[in-house]
Amino acid sequence: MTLQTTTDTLPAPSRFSVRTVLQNAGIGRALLALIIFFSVFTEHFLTPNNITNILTQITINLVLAVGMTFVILIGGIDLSVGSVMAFAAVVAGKAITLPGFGPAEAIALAVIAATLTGVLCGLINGAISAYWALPSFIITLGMLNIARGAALQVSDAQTIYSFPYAFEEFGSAMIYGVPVVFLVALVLVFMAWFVLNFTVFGRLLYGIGNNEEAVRLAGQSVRRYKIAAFTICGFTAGIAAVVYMARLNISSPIAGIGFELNAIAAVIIGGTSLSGGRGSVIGTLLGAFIIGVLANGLILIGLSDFMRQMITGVVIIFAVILDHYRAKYAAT
Amino acid sequence: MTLQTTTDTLPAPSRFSVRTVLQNAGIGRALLALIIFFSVFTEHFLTPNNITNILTQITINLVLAVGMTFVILIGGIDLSVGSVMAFAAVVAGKAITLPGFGPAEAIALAVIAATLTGVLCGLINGAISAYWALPSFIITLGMLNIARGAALQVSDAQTIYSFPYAFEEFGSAMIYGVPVVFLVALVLVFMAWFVLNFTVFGRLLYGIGNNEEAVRLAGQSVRRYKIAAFTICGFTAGIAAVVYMARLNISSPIAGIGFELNAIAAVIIGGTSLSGGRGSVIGTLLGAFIIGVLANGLILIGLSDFMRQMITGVVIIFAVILDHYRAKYAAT
Amino acid sequence: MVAATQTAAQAPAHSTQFLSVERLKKYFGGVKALDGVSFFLEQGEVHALVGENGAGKSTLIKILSGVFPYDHGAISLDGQTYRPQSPHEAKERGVQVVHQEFNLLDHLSIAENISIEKLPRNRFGLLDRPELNSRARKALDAIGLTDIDVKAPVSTLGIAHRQLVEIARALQSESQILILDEPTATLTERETKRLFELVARIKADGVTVVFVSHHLDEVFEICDRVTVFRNGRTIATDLIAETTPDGIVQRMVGRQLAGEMVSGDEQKDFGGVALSVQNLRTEANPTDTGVSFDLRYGEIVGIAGLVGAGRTEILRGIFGIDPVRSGEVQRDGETARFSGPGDAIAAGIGFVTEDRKDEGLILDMPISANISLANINSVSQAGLLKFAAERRQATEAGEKLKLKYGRTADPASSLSGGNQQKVVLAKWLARDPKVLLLDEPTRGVDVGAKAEIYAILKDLARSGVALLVVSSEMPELMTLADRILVLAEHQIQGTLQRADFSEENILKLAYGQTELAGGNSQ
Amino acid sequence: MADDKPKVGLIMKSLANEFFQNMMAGAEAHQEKRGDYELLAVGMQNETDFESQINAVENFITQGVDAIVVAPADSRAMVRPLKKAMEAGIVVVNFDVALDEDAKKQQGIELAFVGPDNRGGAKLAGDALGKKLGEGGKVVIIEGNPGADNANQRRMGFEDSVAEYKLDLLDSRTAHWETEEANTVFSNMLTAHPDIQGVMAANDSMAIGVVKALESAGRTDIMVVGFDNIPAVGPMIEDGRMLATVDQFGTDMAANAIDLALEVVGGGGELKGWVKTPIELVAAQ
Ligand SMILES: Nc1ncnc2c1ncn2[C@@H]1O[C@H](COP(=O)(O)OP(=O)(O)OP(=O)(O)O)[C@@H](O)[C@H]1O
Ligand SMILES: Nc1ncnc2c1ncn2[C@@H]1O[C@H](COP(=O)(O)OP(=O)(O)OP(=O)(O)O)[C@@H](O)[C@H]1O
Ligand SMILES: [Mg+2]
Ligand SMILES: [Mg+2]
Repeated sequence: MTLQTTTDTLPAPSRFSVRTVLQNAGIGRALLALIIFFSVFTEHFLTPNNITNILTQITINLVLAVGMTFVILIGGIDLSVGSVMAFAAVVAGKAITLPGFGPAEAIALAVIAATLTGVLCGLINGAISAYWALPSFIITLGMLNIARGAALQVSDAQTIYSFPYAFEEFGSAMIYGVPVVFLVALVLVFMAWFVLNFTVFGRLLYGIGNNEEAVRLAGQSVRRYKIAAFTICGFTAGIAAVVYMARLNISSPIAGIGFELNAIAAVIIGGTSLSGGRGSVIGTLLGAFIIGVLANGLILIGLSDFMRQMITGVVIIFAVILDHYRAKYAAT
Repeated sequence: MTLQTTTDTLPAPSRFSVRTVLQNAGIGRALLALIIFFSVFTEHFLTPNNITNILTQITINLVLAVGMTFVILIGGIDLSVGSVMAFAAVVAGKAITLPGFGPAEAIALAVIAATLTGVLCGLINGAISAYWALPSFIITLGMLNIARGAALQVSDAQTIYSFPYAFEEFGSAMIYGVPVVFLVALVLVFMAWFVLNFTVFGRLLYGIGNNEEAVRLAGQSVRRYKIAAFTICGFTAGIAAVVYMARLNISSPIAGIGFELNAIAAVIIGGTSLSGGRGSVIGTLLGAFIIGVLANGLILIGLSDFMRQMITGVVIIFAVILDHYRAKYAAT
Repeated sequence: MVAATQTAAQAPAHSTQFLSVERLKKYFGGVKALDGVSFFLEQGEVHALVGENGAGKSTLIKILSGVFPYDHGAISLDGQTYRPQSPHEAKERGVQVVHQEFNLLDHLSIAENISIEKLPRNRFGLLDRPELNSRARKALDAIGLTDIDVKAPVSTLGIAHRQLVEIARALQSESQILILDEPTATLTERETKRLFELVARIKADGVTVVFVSHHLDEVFEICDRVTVFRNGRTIATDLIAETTPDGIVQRMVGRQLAGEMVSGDEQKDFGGVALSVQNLRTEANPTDTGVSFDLRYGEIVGIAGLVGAGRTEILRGIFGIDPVRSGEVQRDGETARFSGPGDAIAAGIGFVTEDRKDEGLILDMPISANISLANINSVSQAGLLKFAAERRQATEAGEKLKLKYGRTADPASSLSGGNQQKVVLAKWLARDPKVLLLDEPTRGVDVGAKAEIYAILKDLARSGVALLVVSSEMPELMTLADRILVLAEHQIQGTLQRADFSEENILKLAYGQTELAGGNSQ
Repeated sequence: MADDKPKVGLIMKSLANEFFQNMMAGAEAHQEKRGDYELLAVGMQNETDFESQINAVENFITQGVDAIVVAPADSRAMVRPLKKAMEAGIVVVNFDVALDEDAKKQQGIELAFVGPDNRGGAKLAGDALGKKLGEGGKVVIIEGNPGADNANQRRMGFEDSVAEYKLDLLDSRTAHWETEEANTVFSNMLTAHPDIQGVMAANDSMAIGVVKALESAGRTDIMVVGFDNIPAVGPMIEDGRMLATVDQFGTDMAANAIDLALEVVGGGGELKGWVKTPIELVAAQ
């Protein structure tokens, strides 16, 4: 409610106008349709337990997708997030299992190690693609390989385990049935929403995605902002690593394979344009929900694996088609 | 030589001018550097046998990358090629092992089945993304899931084998040490190059990637061309399936996972812009060679797997950085 | 002028009303872009559409050319209903158009751009390159671009050349109606003349031409009839022969326009040298001497020259966009090395670019965000945007420049061309620069608003700002400038003081002559 | 005179997999110890990357190795390239997953298989669960990559147990060998079938994900078996969160196969058939 009022006095138009709300509602409607469908077809779907499960299950993708939103908004892409997450988890796993630290210190160390690793990888992605004006697709594809190789090398391809008990606690803690890790993701969404809509930084990111040259000619350092966007994306990969570790209590060097596609899908299903400049992190939130609900619901209704994969593809396509019609009517 | 002369009289400016040759030479230089490096560091690299190996090994990626070039040139992307290849291979595998056909008919049937499956999937990709003006990233991501699920379903997750002997023959046949399947890929490259540069269709594809709205305002049917580009990409996925089957003598429903990234990488390393409108299939050829030579050479010099993965990432990044400097100097 | 009266006299006597538009309406959400437009075209006439910025001219044209559909009303063409669903359909019916904003394929060659609607095929069905190039060659020669390589990509062209390529393209196909939306906005006299010759020629072939311009003298030179737009409606259609420019202006604005601005001849005292350019050569400048001049505080210096003379490149060089090959720029007497626009802006310089679509505006972002782009720090605190302040800034700028818009939150793309131009100006005015570089500052701006802009620029100069104005409109330079540098072939051919200002003198220098009618080149 | 030593090409699966990584380490240690041969090892990018195994065979032929020891990613795809290697006079030994009998017959080759059988191993784990649950016990299977040979075999092994102990198989799904996916997939299976009593996971990484899902759901009544015996499951078996896993002694597997290959290279007789290696159920003491 308070948000609503703030918005009325502080409109950040292309992101929070009636139109954008409708736009989000559009994909929101696809989500609603899915939820109704699953509720009707399986009694287990709308149970508190299952809702908790869904929230837990979308957390990692949501965290990654928040960072990915920044990168896609400036017209870039980051294929390395899954690998970077694994690398960060492995580094943090090494840190947390170092002998001679109390649980609190060990956890702090791990969190710092994970985020630093993520930030560093993101910084490298951003610096190289911005400095030489190279396609981020290729640079981050390179990083995908580098980070994965590094994760395997550092861990010697072994799963790292036996973390402090407090860390597990955090991973499985709930507040009124809502997983704490999901709340962490929500906080990230909120922060991203705030930054994108209410700060100069966010404004310029949208500007760069729309017309980089115009922003450059207005005297802004486009490079710096691009680097920042990739760094944020690396940061969220680091946070995702922490969530992964807390949830599963291990660090696996082969974690996160293919996560980049899921994160990108959440962003784009959420209405952010791959060519940059348009979209919102609220859309990303809904996109992540669509993917998560779909994965959950299709198992609950007992579809076989292969059918499930096919139906997932079909529903993703239908969701964006539906969204298209919504956007069309909203526009006229 | 003949080409040179033709070029003088029929310059296709942005593609076959001195500048473009230089541009290709740029990435060609990175390739040359790799080749020299490996030749120096391992005696096995420049042996006829190994060259044959490399040619065989890059064939499938090259075939896929040729189709991908069309899609990327119009500013699209096709994430489904790997899955579609698997699906086409499985369908063709079912066809080729049907009882009651002589080898010749069985092979013909398989080739038709594979290309038709590919074309159909590509057509669907193109039709949906063009008709509703939806991001091809999401549509083809949907298709990735659909085709993979379908491949597993049709084959019941079993590898299909025991193809006619003549088919294997074709897969391993050589002409002066050059694998026939590679020649097939080369023919595709040549055809693509020809179509892109010497036909109205090709020029309009460049135009659409460059500025879709302008082409539409010029009274052209943009949709039809977009659908055509995706269909071509599906077609090459079908051809890749045939090559795969001939080479490996099996159809596996889990073939081709991640092939889309390799194909896209070949296209982009080859200098085609992800945002469309600029690039050449000759560049794609070089891009595919870079990826193939790298994979081959790093194994030959005996790098460990993890190191190899890291180095692959590093070299990919370096190749495009090198290319950047070349482009810069070529421009002045 | 003689020619003009003749054409007017030849206005078709037998009315062959073959396109008629009745009570046409088009809404964009709440914005009534067209709110009752009625007029008709006669075969073989040149018909002018005039009106203030945002009056609805381009909207009508986009409807006629099938870019988007209309909401109410009726159009008939050749006695049949006309409701084009796509540009393709419009072209099939013989309607050809040059839009106000460019629609070129940057990475394709000029030749390919010119023939993009119907690329020639040889007998094998393949692209016929020799034919493609020779067609383009002919088309460019016809509009006087003889020195341009048709195989070069469009991205190498300056803005005026792009406009000419657009025109050449539209002239390629047979059409019965040719619509030109502000084709002359970026052209210099020479190109405009040649365009008019072409228009006369195709008119003689029976083609109907619709012509949009904010230059009434042009309208009077080539048109037979004129339809005036105001606020999305057509006010009247007149025979040119029966009206006067003043009459049209009055109809356009719905009131008497305040008398022409007094071109202040008062003696001015300029401050110190704000900007000094010495032997400046950018990458695009092939000469080895470069360009040198001084610009003082309070002074307005104009730069004239033909298309491609190298005017834009000077501004880009000063502003740090293009690398400087040799020579230097001094700011307040100190050598300035700008590594990018950011440095130039920090040194108090502003730059209004000629290419608003690609360089000036972020089309999808709100008007207010575009206006605050260069001075975002003044509408933010600690990195947080102050939306109220930003909106206020936009509203104020809008009032000052007579901007016609819905809400400040609407995207810049919803504005008409002239209004977009005003937003680009507003962006830099909001920044309070000490030195302002302007490249075609009034491109596409209507008569009334132009006068306002001139007043604003003069006020700026009076308050001590140094202005450097590049323009293809000689009257504009003569109204604004204290001094005009005339460029030819990337070099300053001569400098004109106020006393020597005349179109003739400018043209002579621009064509490379040094003998002047009045004074002398220095 | 290092060049005189015989060269052995070892073709592994994805070394990103702990099991094969350990196997690889075992092979390297073995080479160090014996010191009388040169080891060239190649893995693959991922499990489905059959091409790189085939490429590896081709590369090894090029490099002129004396023996190839291979853990095939696909029991059918590898037959023909290996035949090529044999024709080039290279000794080939197959381990981990046996090449497809029909395919071998078709190509007219015969070669030895060294190792335990994935199916048998899985059955060992399944039997442990079956014994505990008894007839009618409600179980689910978490499969490996569909289409991958060892995944198929392990699934079949589990299904053998299901049949033998007349268990009630409620659901069977893939989690692609991955912990996080197993966690998600199993959580959802548990929602759909709250009455699950036992879980058979095709590898330990997935078993860990299952155990975590049970913890989050607060269920202590469900028994889990895995496969591979990776160190991370040690504590879980110890404290009863997991019932059992299967150890194939992967560390030695490649080494054993190399020994056999070297024997043949050194003039020993031809190898045929199935050389079984040990396999063991690991459960709490
Ligand atoms: N896509 C759009 N969305 C919303 N409003 C629009 C859109 N296009 C045009 N308008 C509005 O329609 C009105 C008419 O614009 P139009 O471009 O037709 O003016 P114009 O007469 O061509 O002006 P100019 O002389 O400046 O080119 C303007 O108020 C403009 O803001
Ligand atoms: N962005 C650009 N890239 C490459 N060449 C350019 C570019 N802009 C202009 N040129 C070329 O540089 C030369 C000088 O152009 P410039 O734009 O400075 O001339 P101008 O006098 O401003 O003319 P215009 O009316 O075209 O703006 C011309 O030959 C033009 O084709
Ligand atoms: Mg207009
Ligand atoms: Mg200019």
